[in-house]
Amino acid sequence: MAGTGKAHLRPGDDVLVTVEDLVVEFPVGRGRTVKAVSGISFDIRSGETLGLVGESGCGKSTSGRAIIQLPRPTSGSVTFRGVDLADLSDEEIRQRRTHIQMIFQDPISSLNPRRTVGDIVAEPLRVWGPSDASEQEAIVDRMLDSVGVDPDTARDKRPHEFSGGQCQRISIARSLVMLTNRGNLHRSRRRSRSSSRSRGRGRGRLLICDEPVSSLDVSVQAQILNLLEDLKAGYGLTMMFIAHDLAVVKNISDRVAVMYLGKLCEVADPDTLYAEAAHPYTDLLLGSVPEPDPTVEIDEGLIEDGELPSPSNPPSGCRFRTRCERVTDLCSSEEPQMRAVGDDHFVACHHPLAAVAG
Amino acid sequence: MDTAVDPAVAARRPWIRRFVAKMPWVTRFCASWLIVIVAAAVFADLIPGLADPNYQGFLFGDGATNEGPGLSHFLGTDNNSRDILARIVYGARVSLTVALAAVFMGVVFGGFFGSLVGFVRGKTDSTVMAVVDVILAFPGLVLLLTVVTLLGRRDLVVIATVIGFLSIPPYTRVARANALSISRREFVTAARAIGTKKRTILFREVIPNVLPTLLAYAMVNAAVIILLEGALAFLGLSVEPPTSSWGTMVNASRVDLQINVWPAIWPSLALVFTVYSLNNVGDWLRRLRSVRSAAL
Amino acid sequence: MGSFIAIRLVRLVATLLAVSFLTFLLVNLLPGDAINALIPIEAQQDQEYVAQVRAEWGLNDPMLVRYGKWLGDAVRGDLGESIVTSRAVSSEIAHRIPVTGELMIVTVVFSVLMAVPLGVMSAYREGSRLDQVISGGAQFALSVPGFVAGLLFIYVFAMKLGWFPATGWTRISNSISGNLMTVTLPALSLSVIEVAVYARVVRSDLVTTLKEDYILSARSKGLRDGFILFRHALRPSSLTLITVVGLNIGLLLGGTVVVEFLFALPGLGKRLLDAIFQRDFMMVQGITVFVAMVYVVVNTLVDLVYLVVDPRIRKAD
Amino acid sequence: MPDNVANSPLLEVDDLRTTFTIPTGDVKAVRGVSFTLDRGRTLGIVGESGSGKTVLARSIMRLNLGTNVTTTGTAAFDGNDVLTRSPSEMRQLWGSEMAMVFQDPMTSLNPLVRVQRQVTEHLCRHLNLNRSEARQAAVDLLREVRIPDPDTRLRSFPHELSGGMRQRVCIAVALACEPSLLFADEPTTALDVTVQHQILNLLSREQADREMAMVLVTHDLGVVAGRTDDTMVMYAGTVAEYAPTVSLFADMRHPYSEALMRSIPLTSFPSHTRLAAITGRPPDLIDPPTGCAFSPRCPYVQDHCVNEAPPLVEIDDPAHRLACWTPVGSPEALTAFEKNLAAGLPQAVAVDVSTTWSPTGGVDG
Repeated sequence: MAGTGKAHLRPGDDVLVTVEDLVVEFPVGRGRTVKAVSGISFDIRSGETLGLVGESGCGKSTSGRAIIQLPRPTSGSVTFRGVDLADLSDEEIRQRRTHIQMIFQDPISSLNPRRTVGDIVAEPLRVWGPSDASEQEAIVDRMLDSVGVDPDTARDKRPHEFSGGQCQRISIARSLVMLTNRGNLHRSRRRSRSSSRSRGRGRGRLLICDEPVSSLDVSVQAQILNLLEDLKAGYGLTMMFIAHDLAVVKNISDRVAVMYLGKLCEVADPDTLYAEAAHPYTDLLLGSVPEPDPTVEIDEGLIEDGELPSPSNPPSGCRFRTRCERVTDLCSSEEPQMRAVGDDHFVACHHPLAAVAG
Repeated sequence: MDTAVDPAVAARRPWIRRFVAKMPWVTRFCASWLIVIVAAAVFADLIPGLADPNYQGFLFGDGATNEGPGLSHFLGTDNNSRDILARIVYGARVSLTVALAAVFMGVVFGGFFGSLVGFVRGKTDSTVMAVVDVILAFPGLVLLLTVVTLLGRRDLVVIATVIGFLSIPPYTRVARANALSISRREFVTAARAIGTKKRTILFREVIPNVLPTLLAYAMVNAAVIILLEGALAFLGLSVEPPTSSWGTMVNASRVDLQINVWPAIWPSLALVFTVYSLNNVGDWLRRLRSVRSAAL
Repeated sequence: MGSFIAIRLVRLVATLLAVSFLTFLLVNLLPGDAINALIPIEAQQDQEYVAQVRAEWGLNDPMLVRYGKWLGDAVRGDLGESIVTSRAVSSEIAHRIPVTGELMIVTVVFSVLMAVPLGVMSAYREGSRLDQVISGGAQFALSVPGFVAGLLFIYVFAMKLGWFPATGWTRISNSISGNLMTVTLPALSLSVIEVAVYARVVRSDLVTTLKEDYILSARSKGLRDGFILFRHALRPSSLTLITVVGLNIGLLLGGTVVVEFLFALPGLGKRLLDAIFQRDFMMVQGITVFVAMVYVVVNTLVDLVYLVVDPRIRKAD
Repeated sequence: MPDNVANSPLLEVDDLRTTFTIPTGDVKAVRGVSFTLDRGRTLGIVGESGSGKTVLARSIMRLNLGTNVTTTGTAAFDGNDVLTRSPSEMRQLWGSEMAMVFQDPMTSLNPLVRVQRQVTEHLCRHLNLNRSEARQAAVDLLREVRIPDPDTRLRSFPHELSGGMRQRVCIAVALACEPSLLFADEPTTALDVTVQHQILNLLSREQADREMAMVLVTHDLGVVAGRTDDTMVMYAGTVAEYAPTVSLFADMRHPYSEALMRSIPLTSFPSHTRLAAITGRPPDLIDPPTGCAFSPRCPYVQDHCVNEAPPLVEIDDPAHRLACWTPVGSPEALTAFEKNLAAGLPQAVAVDVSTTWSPTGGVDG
């Protein structure tokens, strides 16, 4: 694994985002850097939900943030609606933010504690219009209502008066105000006319969800997951769903990518991936999920420590080789490339658990 | 500590009343004292029956020096037969002006620079903080002594400006530390993701969250500044006589300490109690904030 | 770890340079011509004499040149000579360090010894009557400046009770008991605020530490409270205390000026004051730079102490 | 007495109540919990945040700090009530008889103290070992919890270890004096899923090897399944359902247990399976409802539920206990649900997965 390669990228006009060879480095002091993401590629079709799953420190959140260019990636391209965001100036990026939004893991931290809910949700309108106050209020009310928050009681309250689940709804409402704003539609139409090349490419709006339910209780988690599914259908959104919980990712995604230590391991549709994992790491992850069913046999053998190597000094070749049972010499000398093992099922492994197609 | 009563504040009375209801009685007392002392300093000229602070009665055969507390002079007179109460009231002007100047310059300039560099980070940050560190490397009073002396002039404006200028660095530090952690919060990232301009983020998202901490710090800092001005005055290096200042009064009282302790006691009490009130109310505000943030 | 120390040292030198330059700038640029200190105003009518003195003191050279000269001398320990007494500034400083140094050391040691137990008791019994008394007392003590405390002590212990001398200093080399008599009241006056500051730091830090999971974990192991308090909790809190003591040295240096003035002690602060009144700019400059240097060095030492006590910082290197 | 000690339960908790007094009122965190735990058995306590599961564990351990906590009821450990013991008597129990593993291994080890001292300090106290004996014991312990190269690790500071390693150290600390009862309070919540699996396996194995009783506190139904003998589901400070784990998962009778189960996505479900979310929020514990605490969110709610709190009683299987007037699957529950659905009660509507959503007027508030 640790795979580079782009075999899993799809051609076609309906691809909204294509990320190629994405690298994100962070400074760790004294001029040294650590690669949080080291060369991954993936794409998302319009109307699709891509699930990005992996353990902490694998670079999944960083990948999500690289798409909205916060911060800008070190290298690689992020092509959104046919335009490479890396080529754009800060101001051009800012203009494009109307089409890409993000919701965060900590719902309370993602709302300014000193502003009212109405004010927070109306913020995108202040930046992008319409500037008419009553029009703004109507939009805010409609959005709060559609995420299941009563606008009349919520509008004048501050975030700390709400529970985590409620705050997450409010922050979703803020993103929706942005993505569904008619003023934006207008503006973007005008711009796409000027750059005719982007016209034929995928349309749609992207909502990046960075661990949106992992700080919530399970009952609230289900509410938010259902809400996201509803909103996606209702507004025709495209989503990227980043999480560490495999069951949650499977539930919401149309396609799942598994990440390990800054690299992609496996890409497939969720039902295939969970039924016939081809990468040993995917298999390990799936075997570790505690199933709420006492009749399921637990693999009691896994006791020894097997933890992430340091991302500042990753293993050569396949990055998973230090924890892999199927490791051979090839794994340390050569980095595996993405290749197909089935219909829309790709794996970056020298010794996959499933036969390689073609 | 907004003590002005304008209609907007009056409309929110119930809120203030609830606020006051939460205060322990000591804090209520301290807050009242602060209001009284501020009012007395502001309206000193209008207080009926308050003597002229510089009128030396004994020169005109009108009163003696070192009188004890009595009816004609409520708190007695000093060794120049000046009315102590009047001198304390006018002395409060010096202490409070200096404290206000320090808080104002600290919050406005220190708060702004600190928030700015904490938000943008990078080179601006290291440069500004290097300067701040150098200024902070001077022991406060020593630097103050040097600057005040070298300036030659020692009126209230000079003293207040110098002390105000020297309080910018500590506020910058406090503001920066706060802005750093606030800038890492996700609502700032969210604002950027919405496409809000950086300047707007600084003023709408960062600074409003830095301010409460800065104001709580300002209470405590005001107390320190009043002590500093007191020390400066005690050394004879604050505002030039005959303008009264609490520290100057304490210093002057030393000569006749054997004969009359009152001229030493009253300004000391005024100083100690004002500083204590600031500390007490400041601590209370901080406690209130920490409870509130813990509840988040 | 080695590079951590190296970085600290480079920063130390850089700060010292900046501080000395700033002082030089301050003393030389601010209104108030040094010539006023050299020649009485009345005598300044004689332009020729003024020009001669200016040349003699190098006052006509560009500022940077004068700074370079002064710095070159300063590095070799020569801070110039007093305009008023014509004695070497460095020897004047050296002569007065024992007084101020002793005063500060006694104050810091006494304050820490008082503050730690008070803070610990207060934090251990958070919210109790004892805590309220200690915290309230500390809040009050924080409001009593050195000169007020000093005057009170002089009035009570010197004038009324006659236990201690009101003013003056006996050097430790002359008489140990005499020295103790003269250091007690000034050090006590300085300690009032210091004890309060340190006790509050220890308390608030310890209150937070005692709520940490690792304290709970230590309790669940069945360790005694005293053991947990001193072996587990106090150590992180002591780091904060050391930092605050370091930062407070600046305040304390200011405090010694006041106390030396009040008790008429022949210390560095008193000398600075005198120099200020005499407009002895070489002396002011020398003492200010020296004091700033002490402050910067002490705080660099504090950083190094951190390095010894906190393993996380060692790792960060 | 001595001869039936071996047969008497190790831990017998009866009507335990814990209240925190805060400025705005009394938070009734635990409101009358009773259960027994036999030697060498494992009990899983499952609940969401605010259910009182952690407070319950800490109350039994007498580890709730502060002057604003009151605990009533009894918690008999080995036949003696721990709640009435003096602090010094508790110190004899802590570590040697009952031990605890905490949620966050990052914060539950002292960052300034080397691993060796943290593992050995209570060994010296409880078992009167000298330095070298304690060190040897520590090496053995670390080896037992599968920490490679224990000699080096003893000299490390906690921050030099990974999260999983630190939790292993915490487990070693807890196991050091061979306690007969171990509380594991969300021991894997802060860890990654693969590490969680290792740590749970380690705990299970140690528990079995040492014939030690274990209370596993968690929010995750998946963690208790297959790893505990009994499971107790807590809601708003009370016990909702308490049964042998196998029979609980086979037949969830409390509407809350059922709802909790139905709201979790499973890897065995096909993608995009609609989850049955629980509407609303847990009650305010300063002023909890007089009736069943779950009644405001329960799809089977009847008037009776709101007025009177159901007692925890045995149903069919004597080991399966339940606090509910309308157990799932009972005829009363079915009629109540039909009635609630017809009345448009949100919690009933939400369970009915066929509901559609429209952009205006959201669902499940």
